Amino acid sequence: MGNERHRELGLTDDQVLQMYRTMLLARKIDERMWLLNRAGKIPFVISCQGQEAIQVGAAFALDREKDWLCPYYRDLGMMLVFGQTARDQMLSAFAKAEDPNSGGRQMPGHYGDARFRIVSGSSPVTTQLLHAVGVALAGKMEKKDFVTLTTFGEGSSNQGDFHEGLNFAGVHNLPVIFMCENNQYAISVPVEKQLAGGSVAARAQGYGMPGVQVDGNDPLQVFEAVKTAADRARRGEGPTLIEATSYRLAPHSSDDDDRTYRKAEEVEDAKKKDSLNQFKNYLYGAGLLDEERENAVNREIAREVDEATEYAEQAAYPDPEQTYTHVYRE
Amino acid sequence: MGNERHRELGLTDDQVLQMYRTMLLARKIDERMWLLNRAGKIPFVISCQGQEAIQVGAAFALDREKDWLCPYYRDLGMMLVFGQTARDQMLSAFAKAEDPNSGGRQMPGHYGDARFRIVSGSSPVTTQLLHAVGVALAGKMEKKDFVTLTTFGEGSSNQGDFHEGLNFAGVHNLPVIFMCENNQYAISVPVEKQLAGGSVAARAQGYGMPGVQVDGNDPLQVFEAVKTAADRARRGEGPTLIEATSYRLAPHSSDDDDRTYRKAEEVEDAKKKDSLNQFKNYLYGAGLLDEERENAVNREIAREVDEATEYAEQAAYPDPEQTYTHVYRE
Amino acid sequence: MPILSYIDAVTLALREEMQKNPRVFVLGEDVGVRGGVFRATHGLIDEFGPERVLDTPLTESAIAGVSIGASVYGMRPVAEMQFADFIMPAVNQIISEAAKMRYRSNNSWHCPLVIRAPYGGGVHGGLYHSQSVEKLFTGIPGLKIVTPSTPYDVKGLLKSAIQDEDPVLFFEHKRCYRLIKGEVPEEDYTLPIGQAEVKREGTDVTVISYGLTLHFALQAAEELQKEGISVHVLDLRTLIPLDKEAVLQAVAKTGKVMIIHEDNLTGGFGGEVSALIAEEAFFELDAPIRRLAGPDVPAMPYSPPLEKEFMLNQEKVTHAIRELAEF
Amino acid sequence: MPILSYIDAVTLALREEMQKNPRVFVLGEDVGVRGGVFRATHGLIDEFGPERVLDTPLTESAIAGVSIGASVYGMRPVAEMQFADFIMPAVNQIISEAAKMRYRSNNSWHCPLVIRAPYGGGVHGGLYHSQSVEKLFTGIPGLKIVTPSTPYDVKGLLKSAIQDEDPVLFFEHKRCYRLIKGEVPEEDYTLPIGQAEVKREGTDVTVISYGLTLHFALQAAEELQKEGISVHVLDLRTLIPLDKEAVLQAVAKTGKVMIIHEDNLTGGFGGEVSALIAEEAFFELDAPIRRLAGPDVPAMPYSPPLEKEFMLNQEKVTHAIRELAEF
Ligand SMILES: Cc1ncc(C[n+]2csc(CCOP(=O)(O)OP(=O)(O)O)c2C)c(N)n1
Ligand SMILES: Cc1ncc(C[n+]2csc(CCOP(=O)(O)OP(=O)(O)O)c2C)c(N)n1
Ligand SMILES: [Mg+2]
Ligand SMILES: [Mg+2]
Repeated sequence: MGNERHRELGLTDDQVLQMYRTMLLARKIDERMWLLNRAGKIPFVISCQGQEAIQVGAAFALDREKDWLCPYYRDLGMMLVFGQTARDQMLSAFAKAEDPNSGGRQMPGHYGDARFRIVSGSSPVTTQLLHAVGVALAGKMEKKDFVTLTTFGEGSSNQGDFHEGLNFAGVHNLPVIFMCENNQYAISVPVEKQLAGGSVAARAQGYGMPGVQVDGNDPLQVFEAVKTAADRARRGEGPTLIEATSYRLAPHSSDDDDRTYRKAEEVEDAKKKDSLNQFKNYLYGAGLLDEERENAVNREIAREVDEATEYAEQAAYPDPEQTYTHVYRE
Repeated sequence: MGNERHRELGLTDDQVLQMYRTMLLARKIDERMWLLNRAGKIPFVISCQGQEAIQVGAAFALDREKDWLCPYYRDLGMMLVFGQTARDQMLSAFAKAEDPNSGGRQMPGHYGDARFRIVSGSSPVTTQLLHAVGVALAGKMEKKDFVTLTTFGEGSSNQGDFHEGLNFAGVHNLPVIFMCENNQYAISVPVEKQLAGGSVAARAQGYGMPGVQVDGNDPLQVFEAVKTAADRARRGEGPTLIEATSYRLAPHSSDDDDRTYRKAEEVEDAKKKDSLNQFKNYLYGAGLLDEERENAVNREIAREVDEATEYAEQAAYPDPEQTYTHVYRE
Repeated sequence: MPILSYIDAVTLALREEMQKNPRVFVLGEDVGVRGGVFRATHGLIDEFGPERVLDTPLTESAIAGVSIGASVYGMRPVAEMQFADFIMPAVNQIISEAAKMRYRSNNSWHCPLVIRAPYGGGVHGGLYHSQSVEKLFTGIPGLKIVTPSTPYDVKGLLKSAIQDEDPVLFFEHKRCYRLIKGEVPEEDYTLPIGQAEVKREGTDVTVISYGLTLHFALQAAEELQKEGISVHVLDLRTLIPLDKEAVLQAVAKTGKVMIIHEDNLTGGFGGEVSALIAEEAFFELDAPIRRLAGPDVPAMPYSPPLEKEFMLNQEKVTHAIRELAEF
Repeated sequence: MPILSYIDAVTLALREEMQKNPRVFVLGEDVGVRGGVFRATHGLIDEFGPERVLDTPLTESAIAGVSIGASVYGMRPVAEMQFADFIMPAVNQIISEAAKMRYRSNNSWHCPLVIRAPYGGGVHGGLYHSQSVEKLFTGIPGLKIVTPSTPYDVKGLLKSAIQDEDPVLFFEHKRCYRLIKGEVPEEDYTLPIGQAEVKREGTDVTVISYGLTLHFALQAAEELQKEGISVHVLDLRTLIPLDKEAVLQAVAKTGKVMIIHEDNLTGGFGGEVSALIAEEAFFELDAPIRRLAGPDVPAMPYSPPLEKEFMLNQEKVTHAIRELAEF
C-alpha cells in the first residue's frame, strides 16, 4: 500500500483521518450495542462490523449535500458520514421516541432520515433497490444532478428485485449506484450456496453497465469505485454495479449463533484483514496517525459513545398512543 | 446454408421433413385460428407465427418419451412435436370440454398436458421458469436422467422470477434449459426499451452457465443449441440459457393492433426471413422436397386443420357445473 | 354535460391532472405508444411526451417499486398494472413498502402514488384476466382502495387519488370500460375518497355493492320496483377507508341487507361489511345479512358457459333480492 | 405422554414424515446447517442429508416456485418462509400458481406442497417480524390454511398437511414456539384439516379464535369462571376450509359471540366468520357479534410500549369477554 494513495484520489489528509474516525466510531457504537444487548438492555443488534470500510469509503465519495441513499440494515458507517450521530444510533437501539429513523417503530438498522435524504428502509431485503431507481428517475425527470446510492448484501442480490432494478436503471440510463456489500454469508448460507457464478459484479454485463469488484477492506478502493460511478452517473452515463467484498465479523444479529455454521478459525483469519487495522496502519505509514493521536481519537469516541448511550437510555419511550398515528396523513 | 447440415447434426431426412411438416402445421393452425377469431367464432388467439422454427427445432432436440416441458403461450409448434394434435389445439381455441390443457377453463395457448409431461401454465409471465427448476430438482433428487426445457419471451426475461430461477438452477447445477424466444417485442415494447444491455444470452455469465445466441429462424441452429444443452444437462453439467431470436409476425394477440406501434415495412422485412420459407428452401436444396411433395403436405395439413376445426366446433362445451369442480382433490 | 364512457373518464382525469401538475406522470407496460392495452392512456404520450408517459419493462415489482421511489422524492406517479391479476409480483412492494412508508418512518417519508388496475370479468379473459383482487389489499392499513362504478365517480375519484398524500389502489372494472357511460362535467372536480353514495333510495331491501355488480343491483331494483319491491342501493365507491356511517345509515333504511360483489364470497370485502353491520347495527336488522358474490373457485374460467356460471348478472341479483325481500 | 414445546412438535412432525416418505424434503433459507433461525428444522440435515434439507438462496419466489415444480413432479416439498412477513415476494407463485394448478389443468396436475411460516408478534420483532398474514390467503380458493395453537395440534395437522394432495399454508405463531407446551403422543397420528375443536365448554359467551390469542381466551375463561361467567372456546385450527358446522354449533351454545385474532381487525378473518354467523345463525344471536383484533395500523411497532399496545393479552381479552357477557 503506497501511503500517498489517498492524495492521488483527491482526498486530503484531514479527510482520510475523518474516514478512519468514522469507521472507528461505527465499530465502537456497534460493539457497545452488543454489550447492551448481552446485558439485556436492548432487544436486538444487527452489526456493521467488517463492513465499515465499504460504508465510509462509499459515503465519502458522494455529495453529502445532495446525493440520496437507499441503504440497508448494516450501513451504520454510511449513516454517520451522512449526518446521523452516535446519539441517533443509540436512540434507535433503545427504541426511544427521539429515534430519527422511525420514532422507535422499527428495529435498529432500519435507517431513514429525511434530513439527509436517506429513504426509509424495511426488513424485506432488496426492495430498496427499486426505490433508489425511482428516486434516480425522479432526479433525471427534474433535471437534477444528484446520484442515488443503494446497498445490499450478496444474498439479497439474488432476489427478483435486484434484477428488475438493474434492468430498469439500465434501460432508462439512470444515475444510480448499486453497491453490494459482499460479506460472504447470508445468515448461515455461504456465497457458494447462494450465488450462482460466484460474482455479483459479473452480473452487470447482463444489464449493459460496468461491474466493478473491489476489496471491501480498503476504504480507498471503495471510495475510488464509487467516485468513478458517481462521476459517470452525473455525466448522464448511467448506472454502475459495485461489489465490495469483506467479511461479516460478528454473528448475523444478536439472535444468531454463528458457531453453528462457521469455524472460529475462519472468523479469526478474517479479523486479520480487518479494515480498521489495515487503514490505521496506512495512516500510521502516511504519518497521519501516531500513538498519541490514536489514543486521543479513541478517548473522544469512547466519550461520544458513552454520552450517546446514557442519553438514549434516559430518553423517553414513545407514548402508547403513537401506535395509532401516521397510518395516513393526519 | 449447406444442405447437409441436418445430417451433420445427426438428423435423418425423415426427421427434417417431419420438422418442416410440424412447423407448417403449427402455422396453418394458427392462421386458421385468426380466421375463426375474425369470424367471431373464437374469442381469442395468441400466435406462434415467426417462432415455429424455435419451437420445433428445440422440441426435436429433446427426448419426447421422458423430457419435461414448462412452455409459454406461443409454443404451439413445441406442443405438436410432443404429441398434441391439431384437434387438441382447436378444442382449446373453442374452449370445449375435451380441451386437454384445461377442459376449456383457460384461454388458448395456456398449455398443459400430463400425457406428455407438459406442466400446466398460467398467464402471469415467467412463473414457469421456477416450475421447470423444481421439476429438474425433483429429477435430480430421484436420480432420473430427463431434462426440463422452459421457454419465455424476451420481455418476460426481465421479471424477477427469471433471475431467481437461473440463480437457483446454477447453484444446484440442475438439468434445465432456459430458452428465450426473442421475438423483439413485448406487446408494443421493443427490445431496446425492455432489455438493458440488449442481450438475454449475455445474462448467463452472471449465473455461471453457458449463454448461447442462435438464429431463431433456423430450426437446425436451435436444434443444435438445445441438443448441446440437453447433453450437457444429462451429463450432470447443469443448466444452459439459450436466446433464439426471430420476429413476431402477427399482432401480439387477437386483441392487439400492432400498427399502432410498428411499421408495416418492418413486418414485411421480417417476413422475408420467415423460417418456413427458409427451411423449405433448405429442403428443396437438399432434394428432400419438390413441388409435388410440397403440395401433398399442404393438402394433408389443410385437411387436418379442417377436420380439427370441424370436430372442435361441434364438440360439447363443459357443463356449467364444471365451474365448481377440481378446486381441491375430490 | 358530455356523455363519456367509464374508460374515457379515466383518460380525462389523467390528462387533467398531468396538465395541472408537471410532477404527475404515468408508467406501466404499453402505456406509451400503444396507449395501454385498453387504451386508457391513449393520446397522453403525444401530449406529454415519453418522459411523462413511460413504457416500462415487463416487471410489475419494478413498476411499483420505482413509483415508490419517485413518489418519496416528490413526484406523483400513476402506475398501471396491465391487468389486476398481474399485480401479484408487486405485492411485496405494495404491502411491505408503499403501505408502510409513512408509518415506519414516523411520518418523515410518505409515498403519494396511484396504482391503477383493470379488474373483473365478463370479457372472455379466463382465469388470469378476470380476477377481482381487492380483497388482497383491503386488510392492509396504509393503503386506500377505490372501486368506482360510474364515469362521473371515476373522474372525480381518480383526480382525488392523484392528489392524495397516501398510496391509492384504483381498481377499474374492465367490463365497465365501454359498457358504462354517463355524464361527466368538463370542469375540474374531485370526489372525496372514503365517501359512499346512495345510488337509489328504497325502503324494503338495502343493497351494498361497488363496481360492475352495482349496476346489476340498479337494474334489479328497477325490475323489482315493478313488483312493488323498493330497493335501496348504496355504492361504496371506496372500500378503504370504508364509509361506515353511510353503511349503517343504509342498513337502518330497510333492516334487510344484501352485500354484493364479484370477488369470491369467502374472504371478500363483503365479510368485512357484514361484520361491521353485525356489530354496530345489529338491532336494526330484520333478517340475516346476505352476501351474493363470486363462487369460491380459484378464478373465472374461459369457456362461455363457465364464465356465465361464475359471473353475477341482473337475473341472479334480482332473484336474490326478491328472496330477501320476501324473507 | 411426552411434553413438547410447540416448535418441537413442528420438528417431530417433519422428522416423522421424512422418515416415512423419501419424497418429503424441506427447503428454505438457513434450514440446513443452521437448522432454521428458530431451529424448527434442527437436526434434520444430520439425519437426512443436505439433499433433503436444502438451504436455498435468499429468494422466496423461488422457494415457492421450485416447490411447485417439484410437487407437480411428485415430490412432497415442505418449504419454510423464514418469517411470514417475507412470504410477500412469493405471493404471485402461491396465488397465481399453487392455488390454481389443479383447477386450471382440469385436475391433470396438482401440487401437494406445504409452506410453513412463523407469524405473529410479541417477540420484539418490529414491523416486519411480527405480522399476521393469513388474511392475504384466506380468500384464495385452492389453498388450505392451517393455524394451530397447541403442540398436539401442530404435530397432527402438520403431518396431515404434508400428506395432503393440495397446497397448504401452515402458519406457526412464533410466540407460541417456546411458550406453549403440551402433551404430544409419540405415535403416528394425524388430525383432519378443516376441523375446529372446542377447547373449553361454556354457556355464557362463545369465543372463536386461533393461534396465540386462543390461549389468551382460555386464560380469560379461567379467570372469568371465578366471576361466574362461563366461556365456550372454539379453536378454529384450520381457517380454510372453515369448519362452518363447528362455528354454528358454538354460536348456538351461548348466543353471544366474540371473535378474536391478532391480525388487524379490518379485513381479518374474523370478518368472514362474523359474516357466516350473521347469515346462517342470525336467530341464535342474543347480542351483536363482537370482534377483538389487532388495531388497523400497518404492523406492530418495535418499541416496547407500542408493541404492548398493539398486542392482545389476557387482560384485554378478559375485559372484552366480560363486557359481552354483561351485554
Ligand atoms: C425477503 C426477505 N427474506 C428473508 C429475510 C430474512 N433475512 C434477513 S437478513 C438475511 C440474510 C441477508 O444476507 P445478505 O443479503 O448477504 O446480507 P448480510 O446480512 O449478509 O449483510 C435474511 C435471510 C429478509 N429480511 N427478507
Ligand atoms: C406478470 C404479467 N404481466 C403482464 C402480462 C401481460 N402480458 C402478456 S404477454 C406480454 C408481453 C410479453 O412479451 P414477451 O415476454 O416478449 O413475450 P412475447 O409475447 O413477445 O412472446 C404482457 C405484457 C402478463 N401476462 N403477465
Ligand atoms: Mg451477506
Ligand atoms: Mg417478445
